Amino acid sequence: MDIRIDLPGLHLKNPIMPASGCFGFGKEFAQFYDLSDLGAVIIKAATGEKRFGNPTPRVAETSSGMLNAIGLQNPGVDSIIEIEIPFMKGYDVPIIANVAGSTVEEYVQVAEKISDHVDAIELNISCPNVKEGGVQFGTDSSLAEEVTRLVKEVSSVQVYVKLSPNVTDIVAMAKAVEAGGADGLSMVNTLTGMRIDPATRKPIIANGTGGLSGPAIKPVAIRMIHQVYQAVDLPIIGMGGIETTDDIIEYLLAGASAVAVGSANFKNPLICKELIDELPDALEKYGFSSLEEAIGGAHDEKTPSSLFRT
Amino acid sequence: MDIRIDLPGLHLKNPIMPASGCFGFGKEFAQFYDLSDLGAVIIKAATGEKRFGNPTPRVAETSSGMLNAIGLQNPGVDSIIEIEIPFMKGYDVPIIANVAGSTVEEYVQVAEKISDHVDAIELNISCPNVKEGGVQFGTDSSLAEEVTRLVKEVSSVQVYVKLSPNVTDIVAMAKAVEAGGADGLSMVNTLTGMRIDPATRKPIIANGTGGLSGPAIKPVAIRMIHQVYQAVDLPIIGMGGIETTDDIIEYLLAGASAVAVGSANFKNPLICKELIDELPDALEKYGFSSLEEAIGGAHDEKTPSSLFRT
Amino acid sequence: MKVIEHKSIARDTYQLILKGDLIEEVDEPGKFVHIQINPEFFLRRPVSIADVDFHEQTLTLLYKVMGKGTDALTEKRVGDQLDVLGPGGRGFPVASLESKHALIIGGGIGVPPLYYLAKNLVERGIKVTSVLGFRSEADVFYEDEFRELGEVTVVTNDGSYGEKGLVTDVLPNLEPTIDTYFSCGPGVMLKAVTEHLPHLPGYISMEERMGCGIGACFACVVPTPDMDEKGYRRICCDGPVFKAEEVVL
Amino acid sequence: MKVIEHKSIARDTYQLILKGDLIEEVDEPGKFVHIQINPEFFLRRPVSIADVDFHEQTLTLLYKVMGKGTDALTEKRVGDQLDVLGPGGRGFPVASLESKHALIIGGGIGVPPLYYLAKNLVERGIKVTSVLGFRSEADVFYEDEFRELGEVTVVTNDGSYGEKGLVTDVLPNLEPTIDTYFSCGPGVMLKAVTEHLPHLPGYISMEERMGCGIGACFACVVPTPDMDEKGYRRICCDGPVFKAEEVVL
Ligand SMILES: Cc1cc2nc3c(=O)[nH]c(=O)nc-3n(C[C@H](O)[C@H](O)[C@H](O)COP(=O)(O)OP(=O)(O)OC[C@H]3O[C@@H](n4cnc5c(N)ncnc54)[C@H](O)[C@@H]3O)c2cc1C
Ligand SMILES: Cc1cc2nc3c(=O)[nH]c(=O)nc-3n(C[C@H](O)[C@H](O)[C@H](O)COP(=O)(O)OP(=O)(O)OC[C@H]3O[C@@H](n4cnc5c(N)ncnc54)[C@H](O)[C@@H]3O)c2cc1C
Ligand SMILES: Cc1cc2nc3c(=O)[nH]c(=O)nc-3n(C[C@H](O)[C@H](O)[C@H](O)COP(=O)(O)O)c2cc1C
Ligand SMILES: Cc1cc2nc3c(=O)[nH]c(=O)nc-3n(C[C@H](O)[C@H](O)[C@H](O)COP(=O)(O)O)c2cc1C
Ligand code: FES
Ligand code: FES
Repeated sequence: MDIRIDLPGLHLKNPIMPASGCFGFGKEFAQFYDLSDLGAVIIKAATGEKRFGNPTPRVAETSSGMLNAIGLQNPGVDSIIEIEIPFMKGYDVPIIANVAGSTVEEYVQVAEKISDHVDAIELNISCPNVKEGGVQFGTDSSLAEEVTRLVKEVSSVQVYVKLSPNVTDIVAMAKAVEAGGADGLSMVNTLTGMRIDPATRKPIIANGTGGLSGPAIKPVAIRMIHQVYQAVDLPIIGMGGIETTDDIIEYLLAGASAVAVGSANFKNPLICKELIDELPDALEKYGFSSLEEAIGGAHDEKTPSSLFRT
Repeated sequence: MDIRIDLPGLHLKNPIMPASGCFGFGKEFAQFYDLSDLGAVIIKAATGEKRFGNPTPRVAETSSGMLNAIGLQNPGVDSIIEIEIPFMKGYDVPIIANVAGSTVEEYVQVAEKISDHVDAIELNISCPNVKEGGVQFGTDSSLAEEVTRLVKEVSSVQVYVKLSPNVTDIVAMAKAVEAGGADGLSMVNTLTGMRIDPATRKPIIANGTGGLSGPAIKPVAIRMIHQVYQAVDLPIIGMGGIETTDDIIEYLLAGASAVAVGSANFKNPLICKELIDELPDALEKYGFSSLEEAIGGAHDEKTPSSLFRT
Repeated sequence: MKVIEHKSIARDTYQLILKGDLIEEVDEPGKFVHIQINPEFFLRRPVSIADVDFHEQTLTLLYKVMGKGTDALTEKRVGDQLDVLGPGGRGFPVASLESKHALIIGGGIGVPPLYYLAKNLVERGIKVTSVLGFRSEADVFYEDEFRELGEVTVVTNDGSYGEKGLVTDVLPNLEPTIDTYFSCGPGVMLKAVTEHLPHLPGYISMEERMGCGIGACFACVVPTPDMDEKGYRRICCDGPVFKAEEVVL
Repeated sequence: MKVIEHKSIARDTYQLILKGDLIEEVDEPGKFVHIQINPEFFLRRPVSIADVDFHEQTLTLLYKVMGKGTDALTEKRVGDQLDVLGPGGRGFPVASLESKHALIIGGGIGVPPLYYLAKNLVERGIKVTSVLGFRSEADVFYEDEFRELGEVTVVTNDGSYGEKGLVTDVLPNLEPTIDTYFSCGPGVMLKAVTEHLPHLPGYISMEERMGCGIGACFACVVPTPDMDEKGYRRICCDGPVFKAEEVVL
């Protein structure tokens, strides 16, 4: 089965890509498989200047998931353009730059610089792990709209806005960034969480809170994509806890046109490659004749499911 | 170790109680152990009239959790007062009534009727599984404040308001119900989620969305309690994914004064009893000399934890 | 409970024999156990009791791989312990039956509870005629076991074995002495069966996704006809066996 | 990899021998493997390679039960398969060392990687003196194995075995011929050790909670002194072994 898919500004060989922050700038995974096999690569967040990020511990395990508070550690946008992106360009794969910042100006500056070197931008207005910027842009719809509009103005490539699930009304956020001119959505970033160690009596993560990822959050992500798909007319890159082709099909049915795999790369560095290889058969097994048939498929029939045994 | 704890209007033998909707009206669990051993019992939601609830399937399994959309099925407040509460009164255990409704009037009516027959009210402004009422009271702070105030006016017992985690700003919600006169908080209800079956292409739960409970949501609940404990001066009953005494201690450290165990009762009907028996030793193991020492303990020291190996 | 025997008996279908005191409480056919397959699964899986051997202290489960949980169950080896809750629910009221000739209609993995039922009926001197429906030849199981208890008609959807069609296709050919029927299978089948046999008293065993499995969570309700005061039944504790007219299919 | 041997060697401490081709890539001591203990755990657990037998195609891990993951690891039986990624990281640069007499300082469960290091050093004709610190007598392991490679001082915090105190308490007594030190243990111990031996070149092996274990997620960073351009090192791929002055403890 043909699993190519076109999204605004992106021609994907397949709908599967690694999620930002879970794949660095590709180098480490290039030891495991050919990055050209991927649908795209979403690289680690870029900020205006180099950032060291948060103190350690930065990760903690949770039930069916993990918390992280890396704090946007990255070498800064100039260094990414000079050193990291050229490495990625050695592969035949679209590059999506994850753009972050503490101020609107920083977002705009980073987007302007990096957009000439990549195929699309993922505007990260949803990072819960930095004290300034990040998540507040993702939880206030007028801020979200504004930063989207300003980044769109300067970007030479299409802009996908990455939404935070830590909101009361995800549809309002999606509509705001649509109004701001977003070309697509990326859903979702991590849910803010905390773990406390009974022995030390303190949060395990030095930052206190961290972002929850993994299968634990999948039902929330699926619900939000299902809601947003009905309300806005933008393509969605779905993510949150993807580990199997069944998970991918669930995201497609909810309304995602492509998916990103995040923390599962830590369990199995080959996961993206394996899922790409398995997806056509998986779609066929469930009777899909094309990838498009799956996208938004849960919205086609309205009757509730019921149990049959045979 | 003495694990008794006093909360407004409640003298608890221990800080452990079953969560609303996961324990019916106690009858089924009375076959497994003596309900008088419990800290309290939070009974199933009561509404003004009998409700059948949602179509089935009403539950779906998720990674480290489950979705439910029971839809507040209950025999109605009068029948609960006549038939269910008298059964519970046969035990020496405080009864907390979970009060739900579609309108402010219904909340007030139910609270007024039931408060004379129970030891406290848990005001459920956070049920995500009914089309009307429920969650919107829990996501709009002025509605939350209003319904709290009106229920407080008619209730003859203390009112704990059960908060929804499906909000951008949990602290604002907590402050709103504090302003409305709440005597305590119950945190948290379920996160709204969805699962889609790749075979049927439709949501597994007939209602579409359901409430996510279980260990998957624990990091979110812990984070919210940690935030709210710092911001408001109300005792908190913590819940979400509790399965072990370590989980309970984590909730206490975050700021809960007591805890409720929900869906874990389905895995192991003896869980509450077992946790009550194990808690004193567990607290001692971690060097606590009293239950009080654990409550809010994560807020006492501000230095980040770090790893030591011995 | 301890795994005593575990083998495949048909396509994706397994027979699992478990030992433990829980069996003492199996007082009628049609009850189920609630299985914690392993810690990876948040919910237990309900499986009907297909047979009981009080002498050996064992019970038999027959299950089909339908998803991840039942798939993981196949990995249990003889000697392993399995976390089993039960027996749950109300079964077939064999003790109070007024029947001389019972018709048993099973569909696919709905067949298991009917086997222990049939054994009980025969023990009580009730004649048993069975109709067992399966998708295809490879899915057929327990035909011989049922044949020891009475006459059996096997029906397969594709005609690869026995009669071709649905269980309801052979109902018109059955003996007129039949005075009660018992059925378990897919919802659509139960509906068709009750509609075909409106003149006979019937008992059906239902299934639904469960939370607690003991009556506390209201996950497993089925609506009742309008005149019923309560308006619902819980499959896990009021059922899984109901009188055909007691619930709305 | 396949479990070949698994036994307790001290309080809560186990020796696990695994077989598989992964060992071909263990080119220096100090590397680690990243273990998926079972599907219940979302993250892998890093464990140092304590020994390698290229002939038998096995590697030895020594681990202590510190939480749920290591506790679950104890349940693996001989013959079981274990999902192991690695070998990861950069180890001790034995090939390029200019040393005649090495001091090894291990604390608790930091001892394991130092054993394979010590074997390598001795093979290269370097004299090895070891100081091994443990909490108490019951925690001591691999003393004899180290003694075969050179002089060993065991220190216990409570004095129940060997010298009483901390590893740093015995450092002043050591021979002056020592020209390099190698240390692994708790962060506080590493800090104390480097402060005690500022005049000697030293290598330390560090640990931190990991996400990916391969350098992609930046969970495991440690800051570097101010003059360093990059500002950080990743323990999983730039380390776990660093020159003592390369990182800020
Ligand atoms: C009273 C009762 C008796 C049963 N007896 C038998 C039996 O004897 N043999 C047999 O093979 N099967 C029986 N079933 C069906 C069996 O419970 C399901 O096939 C099984 O739960 C599927 O689990 P899974 O993990 O493989 O599937 P998944 O689809 O992965 O399961 C996901 C969730 O849905 C639930 N679920 C899925 N299908 C069903 C279903 N048909 N009924 C109830 N819950 C379901 C699961 O329990 C689980 O919680 C019975 C069900 C009930 C309610
Ligand atoms: C490079 C390296 C080499 C190591 N070598 C050994 C060894 O040879 N023998 C040994 O016994 N231990 C070793 N450790 C420590 C070992 O990884 C932890 O003790 C183990 O991960 C604890 O897991 P747990 O599930 O039992 O504890 P939990 O506290 O339940 O683990 C929760 C999470 O925290 C992580 N974590 C907890 N403690 C540590 C720690 N000290 N270091 C890193 N992650 C941690 C776990 O990996 C897991 O993700 C090493 C650690 C590192 C980084
Ligand atoms: C260690 C780690 C680092 C991350 N860093 C970023 C980041 O820099 N920018 C971003 O937009 N999302 C970041 N994320 C979020 C992921 O891209 C993804 O949205 C989230 O983890 C959910 O997907 P998953 O459950 O598959 O991991 C990070 C996630 C993890 C686990
Ligand atoms: C089946 C089910 C029914 C529930 N019904 C109610 C309810 O009626 N009222 C309410 O306030 N919360 C209800 N809850 C939410 C629980 O009380 C609890 O807040 C939530 O499940 C989180 O706890 P847990 O993870 O321990 O289950 C229900 C939860 C479940 C799983
Ligand atoms: S499964 Fe809980 S009431 Fe039936
Ligand atoms: S653990 Fe991911 S970079 Fe080291």
